[in-house]
Amino acid sequence: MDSHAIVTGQEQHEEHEEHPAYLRHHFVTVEQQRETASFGMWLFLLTEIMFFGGLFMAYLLYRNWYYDAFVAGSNTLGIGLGTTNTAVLILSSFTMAMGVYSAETRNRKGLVTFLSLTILLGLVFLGIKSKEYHDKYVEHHIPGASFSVEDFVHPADKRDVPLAPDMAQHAQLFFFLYFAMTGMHALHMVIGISILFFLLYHAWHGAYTNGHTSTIDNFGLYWHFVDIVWIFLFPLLYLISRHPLK
Amino acid sequence: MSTIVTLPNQEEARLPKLSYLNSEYGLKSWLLTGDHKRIAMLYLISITFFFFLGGAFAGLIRLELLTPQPDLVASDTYNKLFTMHGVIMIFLFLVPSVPATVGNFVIPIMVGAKDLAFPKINLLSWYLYVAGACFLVYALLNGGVDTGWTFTTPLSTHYLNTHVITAAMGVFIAGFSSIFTGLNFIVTIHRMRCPGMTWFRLPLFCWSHYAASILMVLGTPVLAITLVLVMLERTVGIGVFDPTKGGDPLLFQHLFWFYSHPAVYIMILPGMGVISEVISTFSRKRVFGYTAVAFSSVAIAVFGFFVWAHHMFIMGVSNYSALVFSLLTMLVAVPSAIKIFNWAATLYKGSLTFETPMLYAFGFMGLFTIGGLTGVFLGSLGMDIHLTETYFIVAHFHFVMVGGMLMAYLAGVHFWWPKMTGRMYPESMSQLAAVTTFIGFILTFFPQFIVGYLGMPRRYHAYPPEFQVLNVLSTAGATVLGIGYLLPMLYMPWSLKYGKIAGSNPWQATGLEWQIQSPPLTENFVDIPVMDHEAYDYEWLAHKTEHEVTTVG
Amino acid sequence: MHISPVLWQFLVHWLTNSALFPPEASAISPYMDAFYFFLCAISAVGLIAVAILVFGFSILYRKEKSPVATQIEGSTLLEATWTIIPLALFMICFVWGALLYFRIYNPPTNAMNIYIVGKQWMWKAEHPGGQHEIDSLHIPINRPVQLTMISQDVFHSFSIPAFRVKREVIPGRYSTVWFEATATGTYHLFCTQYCGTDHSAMIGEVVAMTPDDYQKWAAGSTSGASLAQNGERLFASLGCNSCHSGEATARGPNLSQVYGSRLQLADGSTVTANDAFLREAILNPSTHVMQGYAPIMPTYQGQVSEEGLIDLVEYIKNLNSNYRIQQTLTTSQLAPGQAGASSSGTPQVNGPARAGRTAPSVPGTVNQ
Amino acid sequence: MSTPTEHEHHVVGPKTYGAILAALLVLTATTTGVAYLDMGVFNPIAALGIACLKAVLVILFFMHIRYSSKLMMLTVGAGFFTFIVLITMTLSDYISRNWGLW
Repeated sequence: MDSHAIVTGQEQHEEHEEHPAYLRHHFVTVEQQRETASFGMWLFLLTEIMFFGGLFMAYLLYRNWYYDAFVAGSNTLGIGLGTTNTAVLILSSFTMAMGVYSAETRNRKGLVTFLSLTILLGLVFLGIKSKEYHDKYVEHHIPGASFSVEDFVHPADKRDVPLAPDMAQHAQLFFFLYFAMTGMHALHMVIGISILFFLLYHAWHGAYTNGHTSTIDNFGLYWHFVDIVWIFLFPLLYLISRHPLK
Repeated sequence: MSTIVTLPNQEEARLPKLSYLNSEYGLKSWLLTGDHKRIAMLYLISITFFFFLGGAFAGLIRLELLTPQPDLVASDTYNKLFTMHGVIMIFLFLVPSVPATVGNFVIPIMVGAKDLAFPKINLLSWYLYVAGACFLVYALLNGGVDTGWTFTTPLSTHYLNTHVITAAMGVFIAGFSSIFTGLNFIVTIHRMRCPGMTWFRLPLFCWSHYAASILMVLGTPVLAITLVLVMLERTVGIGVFDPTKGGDPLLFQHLFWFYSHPAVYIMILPGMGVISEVISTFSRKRVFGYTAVAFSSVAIAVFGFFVWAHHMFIMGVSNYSALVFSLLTMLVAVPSAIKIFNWAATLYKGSLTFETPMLYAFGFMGLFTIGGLTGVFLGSLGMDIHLTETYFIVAHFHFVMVGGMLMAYLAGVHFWWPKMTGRMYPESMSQLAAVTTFIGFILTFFPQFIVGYLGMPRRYHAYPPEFQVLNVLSTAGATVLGIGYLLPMLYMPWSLKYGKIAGSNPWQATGLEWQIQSPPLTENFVDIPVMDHEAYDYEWLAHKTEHEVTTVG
Repeated sequence: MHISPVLWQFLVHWLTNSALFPPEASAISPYMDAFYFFLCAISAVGLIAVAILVFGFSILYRKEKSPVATQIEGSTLLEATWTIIPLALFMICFVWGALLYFRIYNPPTNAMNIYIVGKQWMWKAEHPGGQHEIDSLHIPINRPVQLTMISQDVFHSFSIPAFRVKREVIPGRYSTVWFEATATGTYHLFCTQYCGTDHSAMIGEVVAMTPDDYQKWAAGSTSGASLAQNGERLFASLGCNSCHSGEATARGPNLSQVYGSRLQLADGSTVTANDAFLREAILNPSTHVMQGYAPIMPTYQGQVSEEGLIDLVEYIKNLNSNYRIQQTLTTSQLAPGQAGASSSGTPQVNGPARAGRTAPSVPGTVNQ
Repeated sequence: MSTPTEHEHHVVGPKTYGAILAALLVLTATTTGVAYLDMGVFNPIAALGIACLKAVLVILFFMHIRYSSKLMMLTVGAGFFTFIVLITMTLSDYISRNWGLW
């Protein structure tokens, strides 16, 4: 008695004359392997949605509770840098998508170019982000012992409504969530860029342009997801409580 | 329609020459394996270790509660004991118990695949489990943690100086282990089914694991981010959950229970899957109302996301919200009732035998019924006021988790033991263990319902003397229960060498896993099978067995 | 059958000293117990049904008697039956439970109010008359008693099993529960929410007394000043009276008879001024600014203990006229530097300060 | 375009990607611009609406959901559904807390 006990298929594997080296032993077809990998990636992205979901929840709650503090905090963020960063990230998503396209059309040079561009844009994003973080540090807006409510109690901009000191303290919550959300996002960027370097190395040596594009596809999904997170962070943190232009 | 089943002749069975156990040797071949069966074994060993570690804490807790005075250990030690008991039992035993061992082992075979969709991620999941466990053990060895497994803020964030961050980190990492297991199962069940294996030909075990996996994938990340916030709050002290700084401690409760209530279903659903398999096999009968049982699993998973605030009825949630959550809680109880009745109906006109897995399954049905019905007590708003946070709730979730899940886990391990090892466990010894466990369990936890209605609060180190009788009963029961759990630890390893050779299908069960050799080959199937019959088709099996006999003879 | 006499003694001792059912000592208890018995009954029915099915079938269809299994697909009718019957039962439980819940958490208007402060690891009870208790609570029977509770640190939970009531005591927010004791006696008081090291020592006793005895006890254990009197003193020493003087030109709203009234807030919403609102308005004034007033009040977060806040709330609750506030102000003007109303605390009667920056106020109100 | 099936792997071309990029950049400019207008309650609605639109574009085209099986669409839907459940059910507690007792 062994594994032959079960009725076997009519020689399933005969139909697939081609068995590329990258087909793992437990898959029947390349198509199955590709679909499986991308489905797995999507499920992982679902967990990411819920991971950020907790932070969004906290943000929404405290924004409603301490609206004035959140408005004041939001107005200290540099909208120029924020918008630039959004554009940079969208552009990097585009180059990533083009990278996927190059891989699918078996264009090694294109793939290498677009991966490099994606890395570059990712680094630009992180650079701008660190500039923003540095600004917050200079302004004493980093929550904790060094946090100063001065800018909120006695705002320099005359459009800002001065906050009562108790409300101004709650700006710390805004900045905490700002750092937690953008920090978590930046962490995903850093991980993404590290993987990109790895992919670039292999792409240089001709991987992914031999018809096996799953890895690039799935990394693309991850990269776009990180982009989507930012697409929501940007309006929530920077935009929705802007002062109107006078 | 009737089926005669003749059990195969045990004397003729031989161990196969080549199997996943002897395909490769050496520690490295185990620690770097991609084989779902070997990873299941790794899990089995690790969770058994943590089960007995958690059990030892439980033993100390019960011993302390033998007398009303706080005389065995200091208050802080007692708090650490129940915290570590809870954390270890939930995150290191119950959550991975059935899915990561039995599920890991049989799900790919059940769907007719050679492995899980992502073997490396499966291995990674075990390493994450071990890493998380290391953090928890580190916290334990360095003085433990005393937050309670619920990490309630602001207690955990501002008022304790134990290893909260280390423990939270451990749970965080173990959480990702569970996410990856769930992810793997969902993808495998969707993508790796063999030709002919339609959704409604899947064994119910797969359905319940599918439902549990959805909860793992969508619920666990919320716990992860919540623990990150707790760790951040402890280190930088901003006050997201601190009322004196404008935060709301109830937000923590919301986020925490958003995972931790579905986690209850993560723990129990795979157990329900085991029971479906066991009841069907030992009745030699298709599960009554297959579709109802299958969809009730999915219903539990879906409704499971809508009921979390029933842990917070007295905590100051809005009354309106409490009303809605109570109503939804009542709804989630219904699918469980459907399952119980369907299993009972499966027995009708069956041909029943009472091997150990079946005894455990009966134990499950009885204890889970009590556990489920007492859940209705707690889901009813008014009753919850009096009962919550007392020993009633302790008894309730132990009936579900230990009486339900642990019984199911033991049923599953016994049921698939011949498949995993190729050898039978000793039958009479294990039946004794099953009965001992059942008696010990009732004796341990039933008095806790009574003492709970009397008002004895949970997590109490010392208690008023009039509760002593019931507590003594409970401790006595725990001793019996402990013996019941230790017995398998003796005879299971024994059976590895001295057990009878099982043969490929000792129970005459219908699942694909029983149609291949025991223990299976590394790649499970030589050729991908084609499923040409319904799940639990005993006539197909009888026909096949007959056919085999004639061809061999 | 021979039981050792020592063991026998123990058994007798235990059994006589233990109960299997908690005493029913409040008006709600019989309702709770009735519901409990109903739930027990349906559980018993459910369990017996399952047991009969399992054991019955095990006997009828064991292999020896039934060597041949009959394959049955299922039955929609049966599925519907065991979906609908449990659902109906659970819905009854839901409605019954909800009614009970609202009964327990909705205090009657004539309830006497006692304040409870929970802290690691003790219960403090403050009666309006100024009686302070630790780990005990004296109450009269046959009279609704409402507890307004708050925690100073972590979550606690105030539980009196004999009264079948329990409510979480939350840091930073008042929670309430009420009961009406029906039998005199001493009952357990537990903290049921795990709160740290001495959680199991955070217990006490509830002494239910006849109204006469309660009067005697209250008279005998008063600390001399009622909560409202303490509150008045605190009110003056924090300088609250300088703005909340009740005069038409005052910078703060008139607090006399404010309790229970509907207030129009600066952000356009209306709220009822209850205990929770008053407490919040002292700690987070900027989110509770009344229409027509500037957000100039400093926060008192971290400066007034929960007991102090209770005193203030109790004081404002009972404030029927501003006469005494103005009296106090006049006195403090005569003797500057006294109490808290020093420096800028003196009222600027001329020129309403309706706009502008936060006026520097009492020393010590600078934020952390 | 033919209906997507499981066995067909659709390759999205640079033209589509370029168009989507342009759309995304335009929407980014729009959302920033709109933020400076005072539209009261519609400010957050517009900002989040545009964000959702951008996210949908990225998901549909960059992430190929437009060309994927129903299962994938369902998966993405399930993720956002659970997210919405978390937000709405939690906020329902906070919103109804001020409604007072019955």
